[in-house]
Amino acid sequence: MNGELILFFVLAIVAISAALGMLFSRNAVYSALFLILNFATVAVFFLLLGAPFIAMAQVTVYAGAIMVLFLFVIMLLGAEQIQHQARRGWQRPLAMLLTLVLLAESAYLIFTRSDVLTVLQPAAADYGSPQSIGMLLFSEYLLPFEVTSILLLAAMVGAIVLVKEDKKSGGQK
Amino acid sequence: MIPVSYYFALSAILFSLGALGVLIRRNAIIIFMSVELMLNAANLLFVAFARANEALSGQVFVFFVIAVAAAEVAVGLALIVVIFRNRQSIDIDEMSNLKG
Amino acid sequence: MDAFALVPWIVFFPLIGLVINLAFGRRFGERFSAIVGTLAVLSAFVVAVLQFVSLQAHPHGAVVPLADWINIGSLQIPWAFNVDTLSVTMMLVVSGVGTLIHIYAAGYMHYDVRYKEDPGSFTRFFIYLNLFIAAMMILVSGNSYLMLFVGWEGVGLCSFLLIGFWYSRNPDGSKGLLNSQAAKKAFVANRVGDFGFLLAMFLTFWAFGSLSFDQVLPNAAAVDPRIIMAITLCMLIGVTGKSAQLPLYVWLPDAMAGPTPVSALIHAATMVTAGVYLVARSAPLFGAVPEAGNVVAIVGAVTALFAATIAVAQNDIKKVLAYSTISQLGFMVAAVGIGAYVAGMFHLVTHAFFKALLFLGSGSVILALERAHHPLDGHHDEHHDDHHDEHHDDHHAPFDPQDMRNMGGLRKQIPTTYRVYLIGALALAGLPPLAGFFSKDEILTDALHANMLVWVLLTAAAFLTAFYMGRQIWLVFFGEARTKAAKEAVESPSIMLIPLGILAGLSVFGGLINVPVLHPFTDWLEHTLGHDFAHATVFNFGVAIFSTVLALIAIYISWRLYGRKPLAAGEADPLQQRLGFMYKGMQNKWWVDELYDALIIQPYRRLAAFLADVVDWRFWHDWVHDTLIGRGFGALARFLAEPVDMGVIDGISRGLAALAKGLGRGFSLLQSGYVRNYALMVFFGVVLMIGYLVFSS
Amino acid sequence: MDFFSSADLITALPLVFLTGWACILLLVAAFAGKRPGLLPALSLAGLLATAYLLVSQMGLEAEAFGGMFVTDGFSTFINLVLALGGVLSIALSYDYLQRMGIAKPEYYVLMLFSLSGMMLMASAADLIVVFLALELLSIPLYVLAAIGRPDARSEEAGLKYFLLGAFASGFLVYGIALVYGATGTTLLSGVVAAAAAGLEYPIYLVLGAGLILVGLGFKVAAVPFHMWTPDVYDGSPTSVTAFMAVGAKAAGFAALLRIFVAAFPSISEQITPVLFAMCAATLIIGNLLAISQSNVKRMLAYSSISHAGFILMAVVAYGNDAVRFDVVSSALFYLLGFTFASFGSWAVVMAMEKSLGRGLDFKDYAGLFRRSPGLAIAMLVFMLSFAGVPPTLGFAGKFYLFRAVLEGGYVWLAIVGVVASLISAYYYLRLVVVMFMQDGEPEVHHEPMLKITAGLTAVATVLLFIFSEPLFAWASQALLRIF
Amino acid sequence: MEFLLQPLNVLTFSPVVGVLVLLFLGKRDGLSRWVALGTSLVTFGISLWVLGLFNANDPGLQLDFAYDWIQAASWNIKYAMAIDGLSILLVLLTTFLTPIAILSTWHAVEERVRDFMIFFLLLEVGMLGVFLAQDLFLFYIFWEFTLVPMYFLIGIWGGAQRMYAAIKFFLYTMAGSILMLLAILWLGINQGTFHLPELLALGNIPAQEQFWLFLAFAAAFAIKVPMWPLHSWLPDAHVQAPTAGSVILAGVLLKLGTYGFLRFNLQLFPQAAVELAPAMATLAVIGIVYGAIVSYSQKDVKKLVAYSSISHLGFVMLGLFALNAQGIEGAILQMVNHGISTGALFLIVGFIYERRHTRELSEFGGLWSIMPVYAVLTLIVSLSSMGLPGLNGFVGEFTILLGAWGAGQGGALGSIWFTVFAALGVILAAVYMLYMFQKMFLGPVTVKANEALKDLSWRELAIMIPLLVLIFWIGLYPKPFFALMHPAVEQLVTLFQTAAIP
Repeated sequence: MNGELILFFVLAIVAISAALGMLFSRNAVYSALFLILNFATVAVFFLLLGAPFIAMAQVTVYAGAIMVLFLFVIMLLGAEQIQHQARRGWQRPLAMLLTLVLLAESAYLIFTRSDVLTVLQPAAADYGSPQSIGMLLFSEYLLPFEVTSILLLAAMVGAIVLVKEDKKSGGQK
Repeated sequence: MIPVSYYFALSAILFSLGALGVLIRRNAIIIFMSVELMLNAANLLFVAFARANEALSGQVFVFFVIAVAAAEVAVGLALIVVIFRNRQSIDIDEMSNLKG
Repeated sequence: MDAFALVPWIVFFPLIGLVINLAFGRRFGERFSAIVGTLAVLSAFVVAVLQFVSLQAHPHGAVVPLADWINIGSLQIPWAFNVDTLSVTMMLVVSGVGTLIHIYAAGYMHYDVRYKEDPGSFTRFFIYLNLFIAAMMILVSGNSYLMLFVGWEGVGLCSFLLIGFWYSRNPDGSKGLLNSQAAKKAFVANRVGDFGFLLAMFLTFWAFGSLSFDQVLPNAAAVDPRIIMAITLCMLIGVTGKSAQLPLYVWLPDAMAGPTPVSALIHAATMVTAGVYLVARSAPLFGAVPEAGNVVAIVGAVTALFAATIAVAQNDIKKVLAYSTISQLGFMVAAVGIGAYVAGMFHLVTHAFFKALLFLGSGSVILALERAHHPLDGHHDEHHDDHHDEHHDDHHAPFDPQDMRNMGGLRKQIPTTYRVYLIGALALAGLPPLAGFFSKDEILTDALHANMLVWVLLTAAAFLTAFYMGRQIWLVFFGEARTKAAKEAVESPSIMLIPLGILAGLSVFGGLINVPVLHPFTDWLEHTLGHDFAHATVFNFGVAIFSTVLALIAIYISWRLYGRKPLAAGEADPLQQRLGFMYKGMQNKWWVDELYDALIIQPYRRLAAFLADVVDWRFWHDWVHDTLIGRGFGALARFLAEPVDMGVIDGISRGLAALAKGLGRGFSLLQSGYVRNYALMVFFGVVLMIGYLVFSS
Repeated sequence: MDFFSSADLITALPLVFLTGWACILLLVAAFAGKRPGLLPALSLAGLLATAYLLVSQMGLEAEAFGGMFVTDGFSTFINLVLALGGVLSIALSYDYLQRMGIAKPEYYVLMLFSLSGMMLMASAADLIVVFLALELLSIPLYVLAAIGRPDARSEEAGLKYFLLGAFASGFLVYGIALVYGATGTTLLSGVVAAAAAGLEYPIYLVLGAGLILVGLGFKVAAVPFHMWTPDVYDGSPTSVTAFMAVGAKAAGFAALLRIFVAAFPSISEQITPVLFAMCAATLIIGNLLAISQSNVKRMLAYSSISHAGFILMAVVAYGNDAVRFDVVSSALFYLLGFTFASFGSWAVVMAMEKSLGRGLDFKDYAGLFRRSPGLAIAMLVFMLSFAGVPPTLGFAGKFYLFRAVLEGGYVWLAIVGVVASLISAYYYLRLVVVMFMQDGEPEVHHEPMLKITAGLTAVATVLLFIFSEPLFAWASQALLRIF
Repeated sequence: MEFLLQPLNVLTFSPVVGVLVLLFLGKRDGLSRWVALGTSLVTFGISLWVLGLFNANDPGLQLDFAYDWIQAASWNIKYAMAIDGLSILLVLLTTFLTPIAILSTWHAVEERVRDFMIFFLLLEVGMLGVFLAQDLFLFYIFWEFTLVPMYFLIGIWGGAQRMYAAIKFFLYTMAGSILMLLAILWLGINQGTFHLPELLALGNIPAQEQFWLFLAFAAAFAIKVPMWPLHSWLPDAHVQAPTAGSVILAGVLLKLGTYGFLRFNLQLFPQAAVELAPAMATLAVIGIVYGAIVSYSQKDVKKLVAYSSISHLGFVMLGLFALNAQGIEGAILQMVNHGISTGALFLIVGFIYERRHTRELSEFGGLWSIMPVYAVLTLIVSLSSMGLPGLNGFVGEFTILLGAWGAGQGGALGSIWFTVFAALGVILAAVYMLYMFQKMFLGPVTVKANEALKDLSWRELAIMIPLLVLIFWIGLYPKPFFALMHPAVEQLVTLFQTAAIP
């Protein structure tokens, strides 16, 4: 067992724990923080996999900007907690059961079919560098890139349309 | 070195946990965060496969997923805010007037 | 030059009469209707006579085609008439007796419609009668089984119409459904017979390739006897229906609900003999399988005796005659069954004379009582208004002018009727030298040669015949009047008496047409039937004397019982204590009607009700379609009327309906409005699918 | 390598134009949004121009942007249907929004953005583009569904749609990742090539295809991914419902057909049973649930689920090379018929809607035939078309669909379809019963655009059936590019 | 132009002209009635013209035409129509009954007269189309199209439970039709054409496929006929439908089913027809007996007549599946007979319903004395319905039974017992018909409300007289009717012997 593998397991345990933490925290703020931890851990994985640019984006955009926005909204609404009401009691156990089934299916798949899947070899030097990604974005992936820009524009318009106070219904808070 | 199947297993676990979050939480924001976790698991898989295939396209895809996630967050949070304004609650179980 | 081409007119004349009466009868009144109706039949009679005359020159007759009818491939059935000695015999009887009865009816119905307070019905009566004559003529003159069947059903229809002539009444004159019930019974019973006839026709067609007499009958030898056996037995079913034989005879007594001329014409002289005609006509078929003939003969003989026993204990003057008719039809059927076709036909003819006479005579008696019971206002005669007076109805409802217990001593009041009636009775009893003697004797003689059992049965029946006719004569015409009406009975008008007289004459001399030794009738029919089926019977003195003596003994016994000490008003029938249970059985017609009611009619009704209400409606319509299919989806309910009681299947239906409802509710329960539930459903689908994909590939 | 040229732009010209036009309208909305009729008019103009460009592209078959974008008969057909849908949506929206008091200039802009996404779906030949297009069509729809705010129903619809949509796209992304893992590419042509060359781990491709099916199945509202549909259709303003009922479905099926027919025929053996089960479940459950509805909008929502099931019937046979073209054409033809009837019926619903969410019950339609025979007869035509009764386009669509199914050899599926259309006839007829045979005093808004739309779509539904030869010809030539 | 002037096109679509006139007429009730009546009479006239053009000696299709309709996507669908001996009588029956039915609505339909007439004329178009179409696709369209107007006729102008009945009618019929649609598609795909003559010319459908296709077609037709046990929609539809609707429903719409069997099941799948003839005959015979028994127990006159239809159409089915000339010709004639007799019976029920607004048997009794003309007409029609010789019903029933017997002795049916039990139906018919007649017309008048009833008006007589003329005509001289169909049936039967019995 080499160092990299140990690192992988440690990080994996952290990531999974963080995910579980997010899942089961009563307080939404803690959930968000756990999720940030998870994202950060995944960013390390990205680094391990030779994707520094993506790791950067993960930390700045995801863990940074997006999660801050989440925290902001949680604070803004004061909606950290929801009164506990035991409604629809079968939903939770059923969901867990199904999740377990899904995991069992994945395990079956992994252990019976894919345990010999490619062992990753050290990558080329400029693999995953910002330059190479950038080149790709503006050449091969021009169309998705442009679509993304429109998508963001549309989302922006949508967000504004939703939140903008109507003059007619100005009486509302 | 680490086999890709390890990454696959990890991403599968994270994805499942994300899905579980959607299923068991009532707080709309946390549900939303769980969805982000699912997307993140997919991203992990992409990057791992990209590495296995020695191709960059997987990483590019992750980039787009992150951008889309950002867009979704913008709209999603706006929706949640608007609804909170109206109802003073983001318990999605309370939003079950449309049914049948 | 022969008149065969005229034969279609025996059908057309009555039809023309019918149409004229239908169009103008009501407007021009009774006299017009009666004249038109009678002339129509008379014209037919004239045509029949012309045929008779033509046949003297061309004794083998002719087939007169009129038009095509049903032509499909090998099935070729034209409207065609068959003129031969057999059919012309029937034509003469039908139109001859028919004419007389029309004349009689003109008088009889004049009164009857007034007693029933519906003068407008007079025309209707003649329309029906003409229709009947037309149908009967088709029956006897058709050249194929199918055309015969047209007439066969046609006369059945007329029988229905005429039995139900007083459709709003009971036989005793009160308001009710019984007459129409009787009419319906007649039609249905006949239909049962027709069912057999139809099957016989199908068999015939597919065996012979045709239904025409001239193509079927000569080829009887070429066809498998088993098929002919089947044909003849199926025909027998038809015969038992139409000619009122066991077991389908039950309609005929009830048919007396019709006006008396109808009973005379249809239910004594003509229609009911159609079965005999059919067998005679099919002689080559019956002749080819003697076993079938035996069955026919036994049926006829048993019927003869059976009906005679019932006739003994009847109190209704027409019922006695009705059972007598069944009995006499049994004689004829037995005769044709044993192969004595001529004897059967001979008896048919003479029976037509004397039984028509007896019925018409009984009509005269009934009318006499009726007129005495509530004399009609002369003023009312011409301008009767339709005003119904219920009290009036109720007032004379209990008086039954047909009940012999209400009569007695009538020979003084209505002497002419008495005389002709006596002639008819004696002819029926078979006393020489009246018509009945010869014909019955010929049957008995033939039976003695052919089948001992038949002979015994028929002889016993003959004995009873003489007895009950004697009983009737004593009860009706002798002794003292048992009611006021009987005391004041009025003789019928001459328009009724003249036909009676003519018939009386025929009853006396009718036997001469086949008088022994000369047997002209046998020779006459031989042209058609051929020598095999129409050979002269040697007169057997032993049989003749034996039967005559028996008849005399029977009359004597009847005198001992009824003549010597006449029945007093309200007194029980002297046979009652002597025969005990037997008498009760006879009086109640051996409970056959009740038996049929219990075995067939009620079960059928219950079956129909069960199928209709439970199986078809509640189960199939309501439960399967509405509950199971409809409500299972949870929505049809609102379009349903009140939920219907589920009856026997209530329990099951509730269980299944609940299950189906639960299913529908289950689905919409999933659609709960909760996002997490929806997501769970999505997730569930994913897990299921991945499971499948992982484990299947 | 040259990844971009003017040729690319020309190939994608209608889409580029429409997107550009949407951006321009955004500016117009910002600066001249006060004039209420302006934006809808401009949107209409833009859509008509797009349609013109699409028509001029008929017969063109070309790739652009490195094979990520394809213009072929298939995409042109779908895009024209979408453009038609857009035109009808906008025609229906204007008066309705005014009446409901929720008119906003951005509404039209969002609609055009969403339409761009839909059109991109039809042309996308790369899974990344499919994903982005899906999001581009969805995100404006989330907003549009909630545009009736502060109406609680509209907000609820928006949030439900959003959360579940995001959830489903998670599966889609994961599926794409698996496909990528199996084949090393997201280009459809690359997938085909990789599959042809032999895959090391085909199970990843199968699973990926399955998860993609989940994501797209959600969009087209296939059971068991359908549950958002009735609630969202019900809660959204009806003009939005009309738009998404046709647009999202058409776009979803466009992607489904293109991806599966073009890229996944090699794994049809594994996928077909899944599709079969999905299709049968959709047919049965969609119809069963529609029966118990008392609200017309919900009934139509469930009915749109069942129509998804019908179209899926064709998709089931996608793996059979011999019938591949009939699969695509019959689905396209059915979509076209569905578009007319769907918009027509929504127009009638809008004419009957009193205020947001009110006046939608069956009982509100009682006596419509007496009150407004034209609308009632139009609705009758749509219901008959939905139920597949001649002489309507819906019948021709079913006819074609069943043919594809039978050609594919799925007799049992056809029988399920038969039973389903029978059940569907029941609830469509119920509405007819209410309109024609019950008495009532319905409230009808006689807005010209609604009536014209209803009338024109009704006439088209019948006439296009009688003279359906050119439509059949067009659909059967709307070939999908096969790599 | 040539297309428009095709006689059969003119015939089929002439009612549409009336529909257009009515559309522009506005809500003038009186005028609407006259326009509809005029249109239907003109259509009848056109059908007579077609009869004039028809050559009775030609066993094949006549006045036929086929235009390409949908050729795209290798559909090969044609717009094809033709008339032949199998269909001409039914076409005439349709055009004959429609004006009669319209005339019967004169006072019965007071509400929304114009709409009623529009639906009625559209119904006629549909029915004519079904009889004339020679392309399976076109046939199916007309077939389904007839549902819609009838659905409204029942649903809008029907009785208290009209909506339930209308929906049931529609769903039931559609249930069968869709299976037929699948079979049609199968044929179209595998044979490459929907054009009936071409399909017949190809005629190489394997026996196994024939079997299933036969069943799929039969599902549609058996429901329409209706054959036992698929009859449950019929009493509802009949009882709830307005009189004119019942007349057309019984008179023509049910014949669509039997005609379908004749035209498609027998012609296209002769082997399966031979194979399945005993099974079909079994159902037919059960229907005959069952319908007759159930009729007897009805308390509602209209329901009684409705159930009697099940029995009568059982005869038709039995005749068809005798698969010989007598049976089939009898069956075709019986279709016409049933149209006339049962149509007349429904009219009769309608007359009394208009007067008394009830159809309960117990509400009547003794009507003969009050309405003698009505009574006599009813009697004649009842007798025709129960198959009295000399009237039309007998000719049909007799030839059917005769044919079935022949088929039982050495033909397709294999047993004479079918005929024996079917002939039992003849007895039972008398039972229920006479029961009805007795309950309505005989006996004393028991209900006060009946005493003031008026006898038939001239208009009502005018409706009945043409029917009566036909009742007698067919009963006494059916030759012209047989002559029209004989060559075609003969050809059909030889087709069986050569194609089906190897």
